Amino acid sequence: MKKTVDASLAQEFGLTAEEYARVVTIMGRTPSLTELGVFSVMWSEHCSYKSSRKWLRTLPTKAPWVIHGPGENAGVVDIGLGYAAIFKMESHNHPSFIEPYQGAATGVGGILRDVFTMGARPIANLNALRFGNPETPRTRQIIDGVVRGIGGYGNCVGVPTVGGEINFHPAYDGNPLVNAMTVGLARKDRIFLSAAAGVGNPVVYVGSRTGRDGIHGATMSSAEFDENAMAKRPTVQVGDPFIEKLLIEACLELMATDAIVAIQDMGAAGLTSSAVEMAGKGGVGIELDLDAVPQREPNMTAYEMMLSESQERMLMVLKPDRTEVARKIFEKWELDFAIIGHLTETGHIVVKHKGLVEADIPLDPLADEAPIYDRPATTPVVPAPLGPVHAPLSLDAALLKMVGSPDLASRAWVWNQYDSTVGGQTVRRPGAADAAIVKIEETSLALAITTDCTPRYCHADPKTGGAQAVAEAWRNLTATGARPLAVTDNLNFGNPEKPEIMGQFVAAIEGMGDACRALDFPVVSGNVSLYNETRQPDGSALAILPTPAIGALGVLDDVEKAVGLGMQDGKAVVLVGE
Amino acid sequence: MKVRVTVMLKEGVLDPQGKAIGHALHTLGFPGVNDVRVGKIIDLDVEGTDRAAVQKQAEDMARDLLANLVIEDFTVEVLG
Amino acid sequence: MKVRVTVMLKEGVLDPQGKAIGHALHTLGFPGVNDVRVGKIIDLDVEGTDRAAVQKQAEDMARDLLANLVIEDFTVEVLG
Amino acid sequence: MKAAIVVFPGTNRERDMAIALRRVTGHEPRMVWHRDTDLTGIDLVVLPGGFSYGDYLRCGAMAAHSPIMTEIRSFAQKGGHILGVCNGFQILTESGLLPGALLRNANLRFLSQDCHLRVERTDTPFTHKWQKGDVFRTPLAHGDGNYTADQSTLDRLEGEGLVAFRYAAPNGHVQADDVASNPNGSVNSIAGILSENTRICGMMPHPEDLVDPLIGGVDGLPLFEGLVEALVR
Ligand SMILES: Nc1ncnc2c1ncn2[C@@H]1O[C@H](COP(=O)(O)OP(=O)(O)O)[C@@H](O)[C@H]1O
Repeated sequence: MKKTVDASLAQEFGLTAEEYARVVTIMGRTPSLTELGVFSVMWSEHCSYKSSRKWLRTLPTKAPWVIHGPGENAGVVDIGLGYAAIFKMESHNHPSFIEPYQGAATGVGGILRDVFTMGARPIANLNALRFGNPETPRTRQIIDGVVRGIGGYGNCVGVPTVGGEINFHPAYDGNPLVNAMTVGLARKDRIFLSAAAGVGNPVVYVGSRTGRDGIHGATMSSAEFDENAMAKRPTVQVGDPFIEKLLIEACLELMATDAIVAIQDMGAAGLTSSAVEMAGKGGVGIELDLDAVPQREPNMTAYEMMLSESQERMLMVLKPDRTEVARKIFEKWELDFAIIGHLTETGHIVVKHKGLVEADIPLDPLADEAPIYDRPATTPVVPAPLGPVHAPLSLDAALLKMVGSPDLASRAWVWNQYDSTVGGQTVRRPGAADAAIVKIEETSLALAITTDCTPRYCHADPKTGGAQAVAEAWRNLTATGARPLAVTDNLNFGNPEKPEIMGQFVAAIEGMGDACRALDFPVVSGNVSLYNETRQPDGSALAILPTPAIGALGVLDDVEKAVGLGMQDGKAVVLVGE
Repeated sequence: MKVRVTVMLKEGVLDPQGKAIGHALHTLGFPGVNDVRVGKIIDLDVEGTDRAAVQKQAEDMARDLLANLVIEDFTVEVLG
Repeated sequence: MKVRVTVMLKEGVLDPQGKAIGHALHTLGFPGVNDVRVGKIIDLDVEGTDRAAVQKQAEDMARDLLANLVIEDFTVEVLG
Repeated sequence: MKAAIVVFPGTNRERDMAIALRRVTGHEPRMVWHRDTDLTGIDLVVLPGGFSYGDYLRCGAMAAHSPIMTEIRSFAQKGGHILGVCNGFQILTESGLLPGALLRNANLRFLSQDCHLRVERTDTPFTHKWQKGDVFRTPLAHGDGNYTADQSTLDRLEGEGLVAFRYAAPNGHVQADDVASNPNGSVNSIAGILSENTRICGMMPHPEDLVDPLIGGVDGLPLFEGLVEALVR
């Protein structure tokens, strides 16, 4: 069962020959299987942003009210009265196609962790969804599962789901988009970051046990692994919102003490990315003893533990004399708690298991020499205008047709499955205003929150479409009476190795950047999801429409002034603008 | 004929429900309970007299609807 | 020992889930399905070697927690 | 009135409940963790909404066996007042403190929407601020709120007037087979019931989420104002 590590295995793990050669140079030897796993994960598109980084840097990220921009687990903005809003959006597209319920549910779980890991109590969830043609049974199944999954998770953790959007287009038939957004609230002087510090400090694992969930999609196809075990080993992670709820409460309770030095959730590529990022950002080394990792299944290997994507887990660095305080809190909430390592001065990540060193990688080159690509991009071809549109036969019929079309029909059947009132602070529920409005308890402040993007605009003209998505979000916030503050984004595109897709990506970012600069509306967090394509019967690949989803947030200083949608008797109707 | 379709989570798939039940049983004073797994039963009344045909039909139903083969396995038992 | 506890809604208690599944099976092209009832399986791994004692213990668990006797019936089967 | 809010692992509407109680009492209710066993000096025990133990197995089943429930049973035996909302109602039925059971919603989906409740009985601490037949609006948010009970229990509930609230149309019309007014399919449109001594009340909808004009209205307030008046010391 031992695999020989070489360029061809590296390729199965998703590394190019050139990237693998760089790994060998960094290591000065052939890497071990576990080391190769760590490299392939850290250098994956998902973790390294190797195709997009160059362009993301062009977005405006600063404003006087921005406390933390991109680079942390989520963006942080000052909303006044000593409070900060912490928010981010993240995709779970592929998992939601494979298993709609669990894929969407774990997407919500993941974005919640990104937010509460920074010290915020999550106060609102939103979701931006794109589905294929709703007439097909498969799409109906996906919609049903995704909506149930989002509700199933968010309702259970007790965070109100207050808004979102849904579009339909056949380009999403085999590749739906599930983008989930969470907004949290913290005192602005109580924000927790992920940079580890303090050589000798303990590294602590809390939450659910580690199983063989979702290990490294690429290696799954590697036939030389025990085939039987592979067949039984699903790539799908199952979420446990009950544990997540306990994790939120336990972490917030611990965060009220002074025990935590650094904290990070175990997202995609769990232990690997959290350990590498925490140590890397802090400029320290880290040593992990995998024997101490709480395990759900017997006989897990170092490789499996480092790459497992089991949900509802966090990694923390604690002050050494505070571990017992922390342990008590996690025991109270009946969660696993284990000291699994410590910080070192070596600048390496060292992974030990059963007395053997399974990995020993220098952290600086792992980060600094990560690939970054300037992929060729062609200027998007703007399609010809639609041509003359026939005047409708009758206004009545046209109106009925529009009201009944999937893109305009009421979304009540969706939001009625989401608990939008838990927390007792929801001032405007879904459907009641252009943006959702959530009050900050015991203050006059409220947040307005929206998600927006019109993919067919982006398809017709990515640059204008990107700008339009930002502008629409800004309008939706202002329409409630809020002062727009900042943006999070979720850039969903096809295969970036195709110049025309890369062209869409570059143009959309340009448009977004222009609009954000013009509106003084910085981007403080975001996520990129590439390779959203479906293989067609003729062997070609169909890309989704370019979908730069925008999540945005604004503040109302006086919640009593919030404005909703409902027309009131006797009031004048005024049209503003062109 | 009466048919029982039993649907269980695949081995290795996290069973949050089983975990919580195991935990509750311990606090209720049943310490000797280890692994708990939860599954579903779907009892069907299927028209027909040919055992094999009914079995086959129920398997089709399980594959099409009753089980989610991404995370679940099923067994079909014709009870007669 | 492995024990399987099966929990079904009492006869007479409406089973909307069973009804919905029956309906879905009809639209999926299985017209010959009549009554559908849905239940739960709880598989336990109970310490002990005495079949009767394990059976008794599992029955206690079912009565205490696993089934709600207001709406559900249960059966216990020691699989060994 | 001194109120205690019981918090189980997975409870998630304890803060909403605290807001409502604070509003009518002017002070913080006591939060009681499910492992605690001390209810001394408490006039009202509240079991709030949420997903105790993830709602796994059956909603409220595992919470009904928590250490605190022994204490709550004896509190009830001594004539104490208990309010159970949503998951709290499910826990009360699972623990046998109230009769019946809550099944999956008839449409098998989680429901989050406003509903209207008709007040059926007004000589209780929970309902005396209303007139019989009053209708008020309140949000509901649950997957398992479909009340059921066997015929003899139903006969007893109806015969002894132990139904506190029924789902109704805004005009007060009650029709059990109408999904618009009885969204979860509850038998006899039952939304809330009382114990025989009328000191325990369980209900599915969330009056605690409608106690502030800014957050949609104050339709839920009479329940809490009534409790404070009745349990004043
Ligand atoms: N997936 C969803 N989840 C929750 N709420 C949603 C979702 N999709 C749409 N909504 C809500 O439905 C309402 C109408 O949506 P939409 O038509 O996109 O509004 P707008 O065009 O004003 O942005 C909004 O309040 C929105 O928040």
